[in-house]
Amino acid sequence: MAELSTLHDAIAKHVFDGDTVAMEGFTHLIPTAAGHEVIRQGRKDLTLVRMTPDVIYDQMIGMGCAAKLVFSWGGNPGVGSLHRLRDAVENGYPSPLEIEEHTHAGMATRYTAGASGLPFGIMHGYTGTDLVDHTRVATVRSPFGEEEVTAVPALNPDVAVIHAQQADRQGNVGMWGIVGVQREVALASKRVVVTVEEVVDELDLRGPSPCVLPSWTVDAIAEVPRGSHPSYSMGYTVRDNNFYTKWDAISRDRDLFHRWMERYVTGAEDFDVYLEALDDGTLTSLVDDG
Amino acid sequence: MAELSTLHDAIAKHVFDGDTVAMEGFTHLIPTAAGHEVIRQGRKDLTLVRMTPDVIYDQMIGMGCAAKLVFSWGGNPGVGSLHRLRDAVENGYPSPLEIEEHTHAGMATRYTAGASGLPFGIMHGYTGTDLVDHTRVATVRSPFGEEEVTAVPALNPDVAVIHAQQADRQGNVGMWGIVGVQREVALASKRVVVTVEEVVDELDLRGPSPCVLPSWTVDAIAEVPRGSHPSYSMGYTVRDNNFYTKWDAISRDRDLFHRWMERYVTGAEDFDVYLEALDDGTLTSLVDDG
Amino acid sequence: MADPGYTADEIMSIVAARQLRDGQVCFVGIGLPSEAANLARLTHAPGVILIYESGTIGTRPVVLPLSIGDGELAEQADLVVSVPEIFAYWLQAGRVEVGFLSAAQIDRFGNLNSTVIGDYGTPQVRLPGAGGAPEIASSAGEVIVMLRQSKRTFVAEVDFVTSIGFGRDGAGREGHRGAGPTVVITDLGVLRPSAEDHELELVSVHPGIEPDQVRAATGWELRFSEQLETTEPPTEVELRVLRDLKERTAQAHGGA
Amino acid sequence: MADPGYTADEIMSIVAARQLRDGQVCFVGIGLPSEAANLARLTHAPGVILIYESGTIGTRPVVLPLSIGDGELAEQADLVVSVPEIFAYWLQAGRVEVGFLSAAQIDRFGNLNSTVIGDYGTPQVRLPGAGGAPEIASSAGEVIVMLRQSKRTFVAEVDFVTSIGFGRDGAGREGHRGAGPTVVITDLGVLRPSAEDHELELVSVHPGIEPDQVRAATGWELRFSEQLETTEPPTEVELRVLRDLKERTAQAHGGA
Repeated sequence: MAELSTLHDAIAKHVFDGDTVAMEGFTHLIPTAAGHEVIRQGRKDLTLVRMTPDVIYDQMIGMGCAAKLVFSWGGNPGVGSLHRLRDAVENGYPSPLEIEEHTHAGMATRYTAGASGLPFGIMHGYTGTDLVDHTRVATVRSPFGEEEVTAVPALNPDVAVIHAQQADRQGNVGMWGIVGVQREVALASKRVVVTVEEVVDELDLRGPSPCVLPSWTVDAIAEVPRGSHPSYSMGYTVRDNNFYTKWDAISRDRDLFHRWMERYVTGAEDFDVYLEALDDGTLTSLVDDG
Repeated sequence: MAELSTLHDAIAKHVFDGDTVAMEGFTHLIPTAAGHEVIRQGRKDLTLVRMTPDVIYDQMIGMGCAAKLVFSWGGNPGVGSLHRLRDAVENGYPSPLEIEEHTHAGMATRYTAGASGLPFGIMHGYTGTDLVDHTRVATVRSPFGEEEVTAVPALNPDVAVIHAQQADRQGNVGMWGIVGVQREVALASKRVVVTVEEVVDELDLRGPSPCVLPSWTVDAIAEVPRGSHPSYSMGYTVRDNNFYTKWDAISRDRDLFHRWMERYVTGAEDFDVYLEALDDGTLTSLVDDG
Repeated sequence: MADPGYTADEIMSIVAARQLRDGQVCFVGIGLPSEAANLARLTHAPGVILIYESGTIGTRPVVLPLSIGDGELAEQADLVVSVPEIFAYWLQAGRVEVGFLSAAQIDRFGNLNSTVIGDYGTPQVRLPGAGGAPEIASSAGEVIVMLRQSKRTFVAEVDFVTSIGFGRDGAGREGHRGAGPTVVITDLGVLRPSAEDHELELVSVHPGIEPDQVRAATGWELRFSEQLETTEPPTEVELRVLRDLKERTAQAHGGA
Repeated sequence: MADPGYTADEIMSIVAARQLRDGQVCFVGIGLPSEAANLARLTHAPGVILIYESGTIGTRPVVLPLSIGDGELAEQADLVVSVPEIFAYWLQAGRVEVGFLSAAQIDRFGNLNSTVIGDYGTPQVRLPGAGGAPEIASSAGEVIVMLRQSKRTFVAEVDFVTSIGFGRDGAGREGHRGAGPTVVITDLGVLRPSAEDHELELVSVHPGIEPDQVRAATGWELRFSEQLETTEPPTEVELRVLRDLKERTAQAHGGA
């Protein structure tokens, strides 16, 4: 059964050094506040798994939380590069980062296999690309014919961390809109931590693709309004495109990055400091003109 | 794009002798009216595919439409046997029926593989059962370890026939509640025929597990209110448990069965005759006491 | 013998219900298993999580469903998922702690037959078939079997292994996630597989039933457990709740 | 040369949009492909069905999304599905007729690189990576590539094959469902693979562009088609609709 707790306690209780951690959210519902708490608690040697690393993993990698990254697309959507990720891969700063990369379809198939209790999943893909020589795939022949398919190993993270719109007081989690791979990663992982916009008396899933995770499949839930910023939570917040643009400048410079992280994450008591800076317009002041 | 048409024309245009036909609906949303139309148009040598053959296939098998049945559970839910199915298997009446049987999980995996464009699907199952010697399964070893899984061949029927609650005027189909394998069978099949309770201006999916099939994945749509009787359409009709009970007596006796089919299906112009008999209480009069 | 104040079916359902612990995740078949699981939910296990193969998860039916896919199950569920998903993400992945099964035949090693009586190619009786049972038997943490006991249903070896218990040779369950059948509840008593050779042994007889009656209703030389007990009779509460549930159900389904 | 009245990016988007036929099912990436696909939808192809890898199917965004998962895409979609489903049931199953792709590099055989510049282990530039591109390149009925042309982007052989065109040897696409890249739209002209050896040839130059300019911007000895044409210039309608769309988008995203 899911335990309603603070974000601090949820991370302290379920995320450990050396864990394989999957913080998912496909553009929508990205668990930023939870990522900041992992950084704040100084987790190390994590294997970070995520289809689209995005700003959240750029921050964790830049702060040295990660030993390895498993991903399929590592950019700043609509803006460009993730500079902390590139600095780690190209220059080993702040520390070398092992990478295992896949395609989106491959990652989705791996999570689905994990959620299904299978050792691997099958798909059409990777064939003819140079990825085959640099990642974990294999070819399997159909036992019913000549056709061959690509096999990818199941992904079963130690802990899944996701952000959803709602949880009820019994700990059932509800989300809608672009739900990405969140249901699969939650069902594939040994432990599940969820931050939500709002704890409600009764789930009220008001958008397309409504999706429920029953309480008994979740370990910890923390209410963190706007916890997905600069991503968004359909029905609650909108995407902060401006922040993604500003992140390019903040993350490009090592010193600037560290000053920003110190001010809004490691030097802050909790996510409220970040939200206050967002509200008073100072969150990007380190790179804003005048 | 889906064409809005009469049930007669939809079946005439898309279901042919010798086809592999999957009429799905897991207890809920069973396409009874479409099954009657297939019988009325005298289709022969069909390979009938369905997880739970139910009354609809008992009628089609009893009327000699089928050469083969692919299924996973062939009973009258909550009542007992399907007597026409048993008569065909045990006595070859009205004609011998080849059967290929699977488990529910196996059939679901086969449809999913078909909908995914894969030649086969993988699962844990069948191992240690005598089904292995009597159906199409194989063992596949994980390329990433020692573990073995069971492979089942993809199912890609010539035509899928399903019943849904709604379609809009553009031909988008909407259903909710227990949606079973309908999305998978529709996406796995070469042609898709859908009967609906109601054609609406805008889909209004008011129940759990809402599911949409866009117009361009559907070939023909016919509006047939109560077309799933004695099954039900959540939000529109309720299950006629009494009819399932009565069907046991109607189907147990060959002559009685043929007289019933002649009166309400083959001798009837369309499904309205059946509904009228349902409304005036005569639909089961052949076995009702006085 | 004197009327014990309850029927054989009632004590079967009540004893089966007692096997469930509060909060357990339970995959339920239609009929007696559904009756027993809901009785448990309405008595000592209010937090039991019931899953039906139609895709309804965490459902709390007010009346018993007549079919595995009654609207009642969807309306009262925490969530409803597709049939491919219920088997892949929920049963196969090992999220089900207890599976309830019945069958036409069970053998001394707990293997179940719901496919054919007689030869597969030329069956005396063609049964409905596998449905979801084989994967429940394989993947559920443990399996509770409910079956009325007779020489016809309790056979030395099943005609067809639809769902595996401990295998035709009783060797065990290598390659299967779950522990298999841990208890078999009948109208006469309770059987459990022996730790040594997995053969089903009589561990409890229902009040008023003689052990030899049970042996006489078994198609093999039934062994009695050294700790053979007499089943606790149904309590007033168990009987009242069960009868209320069946009464509600009969009314809702128009006596069907 | 005189101002043609439109920018290089504008003619790229407009020529790409012209490739789409009404009613086609199109898998769209973010950026120029999304701009071109929506331009087609707002001009000659109102019935085009746009799918984004975030799981939004049949979406009709009023303004262009900045990310592949903008809320706008979900709000305007016929249906929204999970990411595993969009790839398995929709792209892999062959339901997508046209895929739009861009990349950091393309080679003479239409292979695309969006992974690394330089050696994989010690890259000069680490690019974002594969995303959904490899399966779009493999499974879509055909692929339209949009890429600004220069010796840096149009290379004889890509450093890394992220998404297959006709393979490093140009041999073809055995084992791939789709036909691969059928057209490459650049800011200078239009290239298509030759029927003989699959090498990209210049088939059209945009107004005011000399064929030799295009060859000079290509990392291999670019062949000219015998039917080398000049691209039809953008029409007033195409330009007005495109500029309105970009204006709406800029306003909606606060100039971002």
